[in-house]
Amino acid sequence: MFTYLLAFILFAVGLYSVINKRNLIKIIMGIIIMEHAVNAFLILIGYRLSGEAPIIEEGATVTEFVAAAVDPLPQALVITSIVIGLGVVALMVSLAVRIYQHYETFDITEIRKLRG
Amino acid sequence: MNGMSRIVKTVSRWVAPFIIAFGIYIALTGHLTPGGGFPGGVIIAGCFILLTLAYGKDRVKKIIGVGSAEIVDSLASLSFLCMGLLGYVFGGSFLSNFIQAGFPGNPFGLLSGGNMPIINLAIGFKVGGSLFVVFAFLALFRAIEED
Amino acid sequence: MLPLFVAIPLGLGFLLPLLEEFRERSKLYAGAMILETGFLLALSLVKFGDKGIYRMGGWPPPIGINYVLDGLSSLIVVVISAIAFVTAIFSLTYMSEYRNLGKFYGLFSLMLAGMYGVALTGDVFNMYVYLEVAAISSYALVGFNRGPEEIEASFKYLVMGAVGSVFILLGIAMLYGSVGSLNIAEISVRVSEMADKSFILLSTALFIVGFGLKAAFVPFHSWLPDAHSSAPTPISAMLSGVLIKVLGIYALSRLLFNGLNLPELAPQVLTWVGAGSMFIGGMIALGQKDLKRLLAYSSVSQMGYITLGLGMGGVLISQGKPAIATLALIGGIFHLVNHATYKSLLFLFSGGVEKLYGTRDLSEISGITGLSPVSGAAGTVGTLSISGIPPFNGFWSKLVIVIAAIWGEMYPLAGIVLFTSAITLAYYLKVQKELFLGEVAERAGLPGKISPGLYLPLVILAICCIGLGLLYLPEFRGVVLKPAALALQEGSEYTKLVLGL
Amino acid sequence: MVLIQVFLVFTIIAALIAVEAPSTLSSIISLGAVGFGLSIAFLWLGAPDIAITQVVVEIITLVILIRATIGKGVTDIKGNESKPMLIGSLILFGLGSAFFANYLGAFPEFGKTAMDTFSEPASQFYLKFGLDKAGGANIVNDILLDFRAYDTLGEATVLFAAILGAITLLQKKVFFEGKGE
Repeated sequence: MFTYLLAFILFAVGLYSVINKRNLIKIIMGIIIMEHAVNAFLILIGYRLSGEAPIIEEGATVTEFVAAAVDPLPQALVITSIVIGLGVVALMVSLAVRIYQHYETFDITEIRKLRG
Repeated sequence: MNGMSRIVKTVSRWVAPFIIAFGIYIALTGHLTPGGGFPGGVIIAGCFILLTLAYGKDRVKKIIGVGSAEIVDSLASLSFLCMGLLGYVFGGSFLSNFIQAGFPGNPFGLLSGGNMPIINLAIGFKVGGSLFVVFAFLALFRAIEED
Repeated sequence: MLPLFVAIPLGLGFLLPLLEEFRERSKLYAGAMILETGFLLALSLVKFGDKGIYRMGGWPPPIGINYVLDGLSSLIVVVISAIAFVTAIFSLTYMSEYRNLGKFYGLFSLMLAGMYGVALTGDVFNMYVYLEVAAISSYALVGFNRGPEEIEASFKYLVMGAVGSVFILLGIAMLYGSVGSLNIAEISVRVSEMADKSFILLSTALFIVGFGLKAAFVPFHSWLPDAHSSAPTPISAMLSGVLIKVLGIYALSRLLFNGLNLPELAPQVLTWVGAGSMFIGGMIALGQKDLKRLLAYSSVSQMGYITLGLGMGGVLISQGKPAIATLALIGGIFHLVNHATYKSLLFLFSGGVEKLYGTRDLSEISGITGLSPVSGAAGTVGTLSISGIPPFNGFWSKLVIVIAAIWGEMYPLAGIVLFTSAITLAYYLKVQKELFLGEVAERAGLPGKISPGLYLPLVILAICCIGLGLLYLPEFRGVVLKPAALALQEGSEYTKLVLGL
Repeated sequence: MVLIQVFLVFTIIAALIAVEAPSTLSSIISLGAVGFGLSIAFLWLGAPDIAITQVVVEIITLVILIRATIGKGVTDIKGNESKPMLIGSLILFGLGSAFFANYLGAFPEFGKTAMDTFSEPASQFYLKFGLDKAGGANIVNDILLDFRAYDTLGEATVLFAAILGAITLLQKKVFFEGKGE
């Protein structure tokens, strides 16, 4: 139970960074940290004590494999969510670069002032 | 900006084929060993990015060209969709594994997963192409500010 | 036939940017878009009546992903296709001066595919993935003009959307942790068997926050006015008309009503959030100068009506008054359909006005009926129906919500609804007075006439605004709106349809 | 089990450094530490697929982030948002964690997956019939490419839409020839 709490602390750090930071890049990093936290939580949910990776070797019998393997479904979800996170990061960085070209700063409070 | 020092250029020139081979290996044997389309594609994109960083944008643009990477990206996505539609036509429902239903390969062989290796390869090319395109545009975009 | 709703927009979305590599500028892209949305509209109308599921890849529901076509999703699919078709026709002429149209229509088509994916799916994580597809395409489309303001608005929209998505994913992770399944029907079966429901309350709170960010409920609405006013007009019509509804309130109500079997606090929270956003959205809209910002704030307030209707339905179900609950749900869904029509009409109209006058500032533009009578008339229909004048559709859906509030003995809610309708009437009369009836304000160097391509869609939507008023009559309501309301109300019907229990 | 907790604590510390570091570059580097720490934790959690994907995606994220910030007259913006925002978010955190704390008891205890608590979950089916129904030995990719291939189609579309959006925003060409803009 304590391990889940660690994942939520990581999530809280990311949320804190998104809300409180003035630097655009720190806001982007906040969202990346939150994505990492949720992925970690998903994998922790699917972990079976001393479970092994859900890949069948050549000789292994299926019943013994099923008893030992870790839950594969959250892992499939996490691969999808990691690549979604990568797509969102690519979009955010290209927007931040564009903003820097227009406003010459990454500071969100300045941008609000300049935007009027 | 004509790339980094000579040492970096030669090292990256030697390492590049191994990285690409490793990327294709990860993408192709996705259904047997850990890995799959996504990490394989990202590794291939990483190799191209390494070459772009080492040799500078203009050299690499001549060899690969950003337009062709976009075309690879769209074509690979279209082929994934066509695999789905083929499943719709042959296997009865959208995205069904009709090759596996038809003639399943031997369980641990390379061609064992029906249309899984094909989809893996399509995703690998798609992710590789699209990430390289984004990096090229980011690098290109920054270049304008400097000159 | 069902996967065609997602396959065709995806195919076009991948194809159009590819074609743009070869043929830089052509009407091909807009034409392909109109053909595609026309075909999908026809398909959605054909598919309107029936119920059923579609197994993806042939796998039975708890194993694979499945589509669910019941009263509510078929209605939502029709609304998406209709608004997309009209917007595509409008964008044929409006976007003709832009380049990069292949990418624009590619992203437009992917957004469409994402919305269809969310509307039809019966799987929680799949709903999250297609919600991301629609959201990411709309982030890029909002920043399409690449001006300083558009980019900043798109960045703010992206940050708040990404935070919303992370909350939704955390909610899904918690749900999977406690229930062990991703299929909405199987979740509702397992939730009903569960004794300790505290984990479900946690994921409900996360869903309400996450989908609240997507649907611009009041505490999270600050991105909407910037995003909807700086997006190109056809996109802001799609965003306000359909996207915030399908991604926000439809997905949330599908999860809460069908998935989590209405956890105790959820409908009350939904009702009060709806009332709050209705009231505050209306008040802010009163003081707006810019036409599109006024429409955007009025979207926030109208979304409040829909959330109020659905939330009230949930409260009445838990209070054990099914008849009034159905009426409240019908009110919410009816208002969703109406708002889609007249809000996209008004946004497309504001695009025409902007092209005509070159500015959106209400104080500088007036006497539009003098310059272009048809679009003036269509705009008047739009403003009258949004402010709830009797013959038009806005009045009937607000009437249903007020009746449901009174019969359900929730008099403060009925009071808020009436008061907000008065505010809405006030700020649209302001628009009416300045924009339509004033003397013609000449603007040098502007086309001075709205071309047919721009006001034809307005006329179509105006006819819908008048026609949809008929839905209030019992026999039409029974066919169209009642099955949609019952789809939400009877969870057991949903599980029987999907799992065949 | 303790090893996993050690790695998670390491990632939390790295995340805190990333958030509070004055210079942008050093905060990006510690963000990389968060990602790599997590991927090692994934190895111990029996998820080799995710570890590979996480490492590689982390490299690309770092490269893109550094590329966007290098040489921009390094923007070390100190200090947080305005005071009211800070106080508002602290209250928000307080409320959230309070609401959260009283449900801590209901967490499924670590190490017992949802597969064991319920009768015949989908993941048992994947593990049992993954090899002969879908044909692949790697069950995670079986799920990704066969049982839930529709998810992966959406996934590929998300990346395609994000990259298409990024290209549209980064393009040099003039977008609008008409008047007004």
